[in-house]
Amino acid sequence: MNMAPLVDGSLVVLILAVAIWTIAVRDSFAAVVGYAIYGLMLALAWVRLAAIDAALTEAAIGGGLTGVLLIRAAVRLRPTESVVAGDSPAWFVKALAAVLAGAVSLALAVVVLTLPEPAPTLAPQVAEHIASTGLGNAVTAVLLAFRATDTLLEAVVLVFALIAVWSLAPDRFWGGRPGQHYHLEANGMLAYLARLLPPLGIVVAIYVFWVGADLPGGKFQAGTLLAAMWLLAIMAGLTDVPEVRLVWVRIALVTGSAVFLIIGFAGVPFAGAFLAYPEGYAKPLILIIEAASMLSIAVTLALLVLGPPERRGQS
Amino acid sequence: MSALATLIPETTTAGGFLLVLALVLPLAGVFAALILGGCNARRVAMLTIPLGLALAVAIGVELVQTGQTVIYLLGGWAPPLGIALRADGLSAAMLLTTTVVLLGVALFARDDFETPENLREARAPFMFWTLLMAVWGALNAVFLAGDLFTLYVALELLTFAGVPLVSLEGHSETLRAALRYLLFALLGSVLYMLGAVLLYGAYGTLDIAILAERVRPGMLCFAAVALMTVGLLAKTALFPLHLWLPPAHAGAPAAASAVLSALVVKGSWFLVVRLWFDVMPGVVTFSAAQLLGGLGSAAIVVGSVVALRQERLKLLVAYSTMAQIGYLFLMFPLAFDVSGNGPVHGFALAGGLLQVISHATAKAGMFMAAGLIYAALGHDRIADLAGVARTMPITVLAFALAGLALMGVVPSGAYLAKKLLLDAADGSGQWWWTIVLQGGAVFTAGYVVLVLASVLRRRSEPLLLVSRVSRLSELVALALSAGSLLLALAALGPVPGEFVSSSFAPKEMGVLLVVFLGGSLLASGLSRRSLLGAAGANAGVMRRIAAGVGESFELADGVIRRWQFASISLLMLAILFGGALVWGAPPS
Amino acid sequence: MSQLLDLWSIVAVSAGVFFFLAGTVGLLRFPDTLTRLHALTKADNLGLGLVVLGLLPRVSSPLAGLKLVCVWLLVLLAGAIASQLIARTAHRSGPKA
Amino acid sequence: MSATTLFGLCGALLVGVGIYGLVVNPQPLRKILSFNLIGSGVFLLFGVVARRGAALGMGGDPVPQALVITGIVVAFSATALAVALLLRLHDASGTASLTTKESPEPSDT
Repeated sequence: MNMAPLVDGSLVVLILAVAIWTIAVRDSFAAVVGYAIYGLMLALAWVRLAAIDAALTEAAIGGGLTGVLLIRAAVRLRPTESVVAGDSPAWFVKALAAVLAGAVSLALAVVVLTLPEPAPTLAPQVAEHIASTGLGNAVTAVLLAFRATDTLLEAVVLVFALIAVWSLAPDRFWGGRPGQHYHLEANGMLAYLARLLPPLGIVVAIYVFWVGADLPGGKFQAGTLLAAMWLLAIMAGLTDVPEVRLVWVRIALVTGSAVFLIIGFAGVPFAGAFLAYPEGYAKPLILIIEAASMLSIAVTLALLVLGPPERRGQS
Repeated sequence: MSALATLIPETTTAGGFLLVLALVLPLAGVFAALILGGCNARRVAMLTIPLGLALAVAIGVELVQTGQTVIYLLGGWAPPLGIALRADGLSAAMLLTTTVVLLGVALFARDDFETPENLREARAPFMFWTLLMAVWGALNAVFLAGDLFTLYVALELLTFAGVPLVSLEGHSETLRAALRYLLFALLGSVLYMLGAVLLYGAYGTLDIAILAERVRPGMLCFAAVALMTVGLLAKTALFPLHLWLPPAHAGAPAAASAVLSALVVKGSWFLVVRLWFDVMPGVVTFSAAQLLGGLGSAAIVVGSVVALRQERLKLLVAYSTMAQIGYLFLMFPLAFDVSGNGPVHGFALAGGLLQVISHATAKAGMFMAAGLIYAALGHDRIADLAGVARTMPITVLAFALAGLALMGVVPSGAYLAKKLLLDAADGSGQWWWTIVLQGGAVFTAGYVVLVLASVLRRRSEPLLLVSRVSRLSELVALALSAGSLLLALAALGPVPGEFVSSSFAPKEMGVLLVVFLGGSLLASGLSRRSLLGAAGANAGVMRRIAAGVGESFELADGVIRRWQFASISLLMLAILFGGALVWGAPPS
Repeated sequence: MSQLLDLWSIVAVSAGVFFFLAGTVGLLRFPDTLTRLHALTKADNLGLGLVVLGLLPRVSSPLAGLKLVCVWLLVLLAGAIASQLIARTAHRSGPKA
Repeated sequence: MSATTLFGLCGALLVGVGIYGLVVNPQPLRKILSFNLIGSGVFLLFGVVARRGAALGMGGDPVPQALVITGIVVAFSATALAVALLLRLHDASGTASLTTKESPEPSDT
């Protein structure tokens, strides 16, 4: 008995239902909670599409970090909600928007149904060249060898986004600590969890990072886990967010990109091109880049969730 | 498919490494500024931008000497598996323009964004210099990347660097403008990304050069082009998708406005050019190009009229940017032949490029001048600018020269651009664009005259200045404006000399006179107060009608800039573009 | 032997699924936060535990089995603490909803 | 219909749902959420493209799979910036509305 179509069908229905619900529901808090659930179900869809790396990323970032970010915002914005809800558009605007959005969906659906057969793919080329990287995970090979530039630029995106977030700080708090202050409840459950979980989380993160060379996993997923552990410790009040003026924070942010750039430039004399790896050294170099990136990603993601400096340093 | 891939034997060319340096230098600058912190951010910017200028020049020289596209295969991997950096004439020109304008902005803002001595690091100066390099790095990536996904990442970099420049001062109004900008830009980039995904699904590559060989007209390509085009238009703020532009550009500090207006909107414009002329020349159609040109014309009319209605100088300049963006899209229809199927370029592409360069320099100069006036007076109410010309002659001269350059007076770059486009309109039999090209200058003259009439007015009591402006800043504004005004002389090399006549030829003088007269009429008719200062003293019927027209344009603009209207327009445009592509496609 | 293990898997996973179902019904039908939590945590912990137990004979290596058990333990921990936090918040904000 | 096509249609619909929410919902936070829905729909389409390109024992074309990971991270960065901007606007002006009653003008002071 093949249950797969049933599973896929119900998954698609569920995903669409939750998506529509997050749009339709009145209460923003409910909507963002719905979005976190949506992210987790989408991760299942990624598993069904045989993209385990993407599934892990979607679950960690789409469901996890984005969820935390939106939920925190929804709580803070709650008092304004009813005021802004008054700006709701007239029914004919809604109808027009629905028709147009439907037209876009319809066009996309037609395109999906008429995609060429057999599908073009770069899988054979990846298979042909993956040996030279020494990696077993094709996705990691694409991310760190064939299209390393994208990955480098994406690390830059994270840094730029954080700079942009920091730029929003009120002048008087510049250089201070991001986010609100969380008080430690010595015997609270959250503090208990924040003491128990991070050691486990760090072990799991290192595992996810390490297997990423050959199996699904890698620096993003591991970095996200580390960020989550740090955020947990901060929100439980076990530790405080560092001040953004500190040099080590800034160094931590750019270490990943800097190591990437240095190894990239070293490739010019030793391997004949920027971002190329010398024969036989590809895998260790890639692991070094990934390790540095993982730490930078973890710090950047956590600070992105926490927002601009909102407190003086000495508090 | 794999057989096709081998058709393009691409290798890194001799000067290719320069492209890597041009890509990495600004990013390294951002990192260095972040770590060194404080007043060092300015030092880093002051050091890297001249270096970048040297790099841009070197790339240009390399290009001219070898006569072929400079290419670098990153990691040694050739597309479609790898990513190539490529610089053709278009990229090289944009790289050079960007660094020149950035250098000007950096010199202009040297004193404005100085870390106070009692602080180790202050937010606004530190952020300004870091973001300046961030914008630069993002733009360089846009100009050089040869891959649709890398370009998506570059576009996002540009957005993330541009948005905080808008809200640098932290007023709630600019924060709101920045949020509208960000949300609309995100919608734009996700639609762009959607188009790229579809193209990969059909052709198995995101590389521009390989796609250009593989794409065939069909449902999928039409959908992709329509989605990507409107996505990019949203980021460029072409009418009617300009909801965020006026408040964002007017609310930012002058130096930031200059960057946003002169450079940031050009990034997505550049990608539309790439998409239409390099990737999809066989897919885009005459009718779709007419639609694009039509939007451009509407932008010119609405932007200019609403600019005339403004009471504040910076808002006036921001609306003038909206109009000038319209100009940049006139080259699209003119690159087509009425009878032909695909774009034929001619001089239209050169004209458009020249327009973008002259606009970048002139608009930077204009925003700087407006900013200086604001800084000196503590306000920028156009009605109260009397006496400014006497107190700040250099600044006013910079504004005037920038205005002349935008109007297309001989020998400005815009003049030569207009000539080239008029020639293209003539050659392709599209007389209707001639009207837009000529009429646009009258509109531009309108708001330039409006401002000049105000600043040149005499003042009975002495003008009180709240702060002294730096002479260096004034000179930089003047230099950029003057550069734009003299651009045609520099551009004469690649263009036949017959396009430029002497500035004192009777024909040119006649056109200039007509433009000025028309502009003055528009200004006196449409602006809120009469040109001569006595508001409403002799309000004739004509003036009341004109005021009514102006008011209705303003109202219309207010409606168009509402979120729902703009986003619905965006969707409608996507469908219209799709339709224009299907309808105009050659029968297969 | 293998048939016996298959049978065990079917019985245990089915039982686990039953608890999930019951928990979901409880979540939707029970009147207030505390009773809902009661339904949910019972279902989560017991249901997942049974599913894991059912899957254990089918793992390819002891390491994979260990990972499965770890997943269950982690969910137990997270579930217990999360419901504790929710319950406390509900308790503090009064007995409504 | 194959499962892959089914997920493709799901992606197409998600884009539509997200676009609708982005247009009509007046709350900026919900617009940010809608943007994420559109983004995930686009990524899902990319995943479908990847799955269709399965070959040589690989479950999918690894190039789009890798790009999706990059895309998810970029979308998160955008969300974080938008949320920070929204909260700052809320702190500075007391409202979270994208529209103002008065015309947008730079303040004098």
